[in-house]
Amino acid sequence: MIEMIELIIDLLLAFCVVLTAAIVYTKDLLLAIVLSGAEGVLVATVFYLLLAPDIALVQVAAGVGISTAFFIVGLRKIGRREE
Amino acid sequence: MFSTVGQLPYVLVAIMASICIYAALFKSNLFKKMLAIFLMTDAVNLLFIIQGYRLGNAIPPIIPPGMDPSEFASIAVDPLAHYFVVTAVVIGLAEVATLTALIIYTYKHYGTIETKKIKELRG
Amino acid sequence: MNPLLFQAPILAMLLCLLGSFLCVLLGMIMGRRAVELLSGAMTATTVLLSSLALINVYLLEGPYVYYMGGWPPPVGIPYVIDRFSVPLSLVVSVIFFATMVYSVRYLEKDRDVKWYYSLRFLMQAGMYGLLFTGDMFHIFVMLELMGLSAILLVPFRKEVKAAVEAGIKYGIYDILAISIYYLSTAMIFGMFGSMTIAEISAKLGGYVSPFSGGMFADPSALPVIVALVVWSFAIGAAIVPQHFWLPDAHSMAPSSISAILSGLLVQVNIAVLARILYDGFAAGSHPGGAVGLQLLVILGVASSLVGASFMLVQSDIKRLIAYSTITNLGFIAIGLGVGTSLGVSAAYLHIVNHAFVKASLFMIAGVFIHATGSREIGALRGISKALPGTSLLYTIGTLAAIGFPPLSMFWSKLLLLLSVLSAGGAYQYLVLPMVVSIVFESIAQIRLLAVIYSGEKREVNCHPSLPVILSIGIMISIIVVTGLMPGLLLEFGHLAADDLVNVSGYVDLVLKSFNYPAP
Amino acid sequence: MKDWRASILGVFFIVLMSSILTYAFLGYPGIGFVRPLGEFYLFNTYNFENQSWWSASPNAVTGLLWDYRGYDTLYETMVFYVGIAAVAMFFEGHAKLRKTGGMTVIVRSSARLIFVFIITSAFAITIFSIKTPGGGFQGGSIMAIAYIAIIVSLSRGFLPEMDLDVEKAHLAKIAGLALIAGLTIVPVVYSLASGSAAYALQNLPKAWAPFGYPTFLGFASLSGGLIIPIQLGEMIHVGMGFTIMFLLLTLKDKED
Repeated sequence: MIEMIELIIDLLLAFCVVLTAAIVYTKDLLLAIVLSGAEGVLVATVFYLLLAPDIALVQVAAGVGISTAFFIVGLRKIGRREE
Repeated sequence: MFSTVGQLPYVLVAIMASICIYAALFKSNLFKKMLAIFLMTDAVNLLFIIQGYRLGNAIPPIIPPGMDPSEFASIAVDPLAHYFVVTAVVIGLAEVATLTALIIYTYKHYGTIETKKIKELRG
Repeated sequence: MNPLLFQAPILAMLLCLLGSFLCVLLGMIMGRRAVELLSGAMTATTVLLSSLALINVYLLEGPYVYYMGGWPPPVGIPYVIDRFSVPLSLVVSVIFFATMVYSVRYLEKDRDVKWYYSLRFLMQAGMYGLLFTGDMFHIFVMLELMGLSAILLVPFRKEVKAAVEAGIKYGIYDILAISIYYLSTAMIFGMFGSMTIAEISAKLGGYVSPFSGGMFADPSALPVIVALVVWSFAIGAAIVPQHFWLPDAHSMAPSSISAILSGLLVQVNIAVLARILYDGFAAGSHPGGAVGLQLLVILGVASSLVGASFMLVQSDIKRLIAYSTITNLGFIAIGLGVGTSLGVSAAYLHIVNHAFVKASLFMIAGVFIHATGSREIGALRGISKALPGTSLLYTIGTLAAIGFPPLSMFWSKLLLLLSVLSAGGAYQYLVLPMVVSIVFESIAQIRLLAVIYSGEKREVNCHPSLPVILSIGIMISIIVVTGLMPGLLLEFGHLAADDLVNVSGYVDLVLKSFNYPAP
Repeated sequence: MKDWRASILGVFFIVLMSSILTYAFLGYPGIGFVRPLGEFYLFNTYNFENQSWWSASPNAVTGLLWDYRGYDTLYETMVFYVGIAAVAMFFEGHAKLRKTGGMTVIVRSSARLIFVFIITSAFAITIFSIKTPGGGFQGGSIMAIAYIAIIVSLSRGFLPEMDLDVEKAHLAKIAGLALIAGLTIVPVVYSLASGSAAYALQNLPKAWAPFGYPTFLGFASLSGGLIIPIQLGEMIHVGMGFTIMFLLLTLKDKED
């Protein structure tokens, strides 16, 4: 017997795996950063669904907001494309 | 194969962590390596939270006013796993800050962040 | 118990914590002299406090557990103050003090030293935490603290191209190693439901804790976790095949930092690995944990051979010393992996002796590089006539490194060979690769000595100042004195190995010494 | 040809690694099993019956953060400090903020309004963290977002008008850290002075260690001993830390 929440979480996690693979294989670093931000949002959703509001808050503020801003600031100083 | 279907999340997390370890070891771009290490922390965070979850009508680990502690202990999710994740997210940000600063300086000196092209030192 | 003696090791750690931000504050409002005075005074106090802890543990009260925040083990974080951790913490304090005295003059030309001293304090606090802690997750936090501050100190001279490259190389691999360790803590949490090292081994033996219950998964998966832990620490301790960052990082860092990295950081890594394997995964009795020891022996043999043969072809003095570190870590890994009490005590003594020897060699190499302006071995020709005192100190250090009797490393190398021979089985054939690498290492080191003593008298850029010579002198005299008292040395090693290998004693100390009923 | 071989190798590595990890997970209990140690924290964190074992915080995660496993969090804060030190060490010296005019009164005052609103919510998240989700790190991140929003939308020249530059941010950050470290050391000093048992970062009195911070600060809805002041210290540390990082990182590339 599978509960509904498990199904949703499995789907979200599978989507995370696909995103991770995309981040690793893309050649455009800016796209990789945007995708990693999207993955951060997905992870935060999983945290929220799994009843972890504290961590969802940390993840949204730090894991998505500040770290993405940090990556973009860093990327402005180095080349955008991977060779 | 699996004793319960409840183990499928573990498998997905294992695949995610493996992809990240592969990228951190074998990708040549330093920025990509850093992103992979950052995402690996996310994968392990998911592993912790999945292990701390409780099926059924669970509540977050904050005691509602007036609830009996023993009833709370039998329906809330695991706070210990949440604690580990909060700590690891902060640490992950510190890692990102350190590596970003170093990568920007590498680019300043060498004009590239491809490890194949940075060959001043030979391990 | 006297509260000062009881709190001494924790006070040393908290002093480092205070020092880390007071240095920055003083640097901003008063200037570098104040920073140097403050960090000198604080480092000297940590030496004092660590010696108090040593006296307490050896002569007065014996090992005890410090409950952080007042919480007993599975609930809070225990700090295990025993005969394995306390002598190593004294070694940490002494080497940090010596390099502190050394760096005042060594960094004279560098601007803005406040972050240097601040990060040094954090690295010291991380080492104390790693040595004392009895909690798997606390090890993760402390590895991160020690690792990140070391990564930043390697490219401290950020205008040097190669230093930044070494820093980023070291940074990526070290942080990856710590992330892998984090993965293994998540798996341990799932299997044991508790992060206390003592509870892990107790539960493997069938113990059911009043706080955290028994085991929640089949222990047949334990070898995977053990392999992950060994992998992550093998990167941190630069054991072959994950050694390639070490020669770069240790040779490009400022010499005062190389001394700490090579003398302490890798050794602390391997000491913590020993603690986890023996007291956590019960490597002596449980087949799952024993996998870790076999891995250690195989990697250790490869390490000693690879390190020693690369020493033969180096032309850079600091790289040569760095490869020697890889060789010696291989020896330590073999000693720990053999698994007998003799092997562990030999490895323990080798950790202590190698720390002093390698730190002093790097400090003297820094003096040579300042004097000649070059890192090439060829440029050292004739330096013994220009700097006779320093060269004499370097000679003593090198003789100790190759195990010349009666200097300190002779005894630990002898014990290592004896322990391998007495282990029996296939292990006794390990003596062959060990002897080969000792011979290779000796050839490389003696060739370097020959270069120093050959050639005509030459001009040098600068002569070392008194504090620099004094700090090196402290280290060399420790090497000589400990070498002359092998009996005392052996006693220390024996007791430390006892506390490490005796799992039931450790479990009793951590879990049973708290006698207040569970709620 | 070479790329093709590399990607086959990569897929092989990933499959191998993930099957090893999956093998380890086969024996684990499935999703949704709370371990007894977690139930211990849940049962005791706000249990008036047995005050030797409580943390006086209804939010069990906050209780774990600064009471049961406070020493971990203390050094986690120091790891974050190293992260700030990384940026400060590499990019300091370029940081000179100048006042730039040209801002209209409306822009300035509306920016101030939004700023005050965000800072207030950051304080709320921090102070009420023992009853609701939140904490010093979350509050600090939100506080930093207020400053970063100003940097991004209005330019850095606006910050001097808000009385903030890198030096002042460093001093404020150190003040936050000093608060945390001071609260950590007080029990140790108490133990040295009185001779009774007390441990570093001890929060509330226990049967085996009598030292403790006061539990109720004036009114009953706020409790938790040292948790609230220490969370405030962490909020200042984290907020100022992120602000320093972004100031230093964005300053350089405009002047190049």
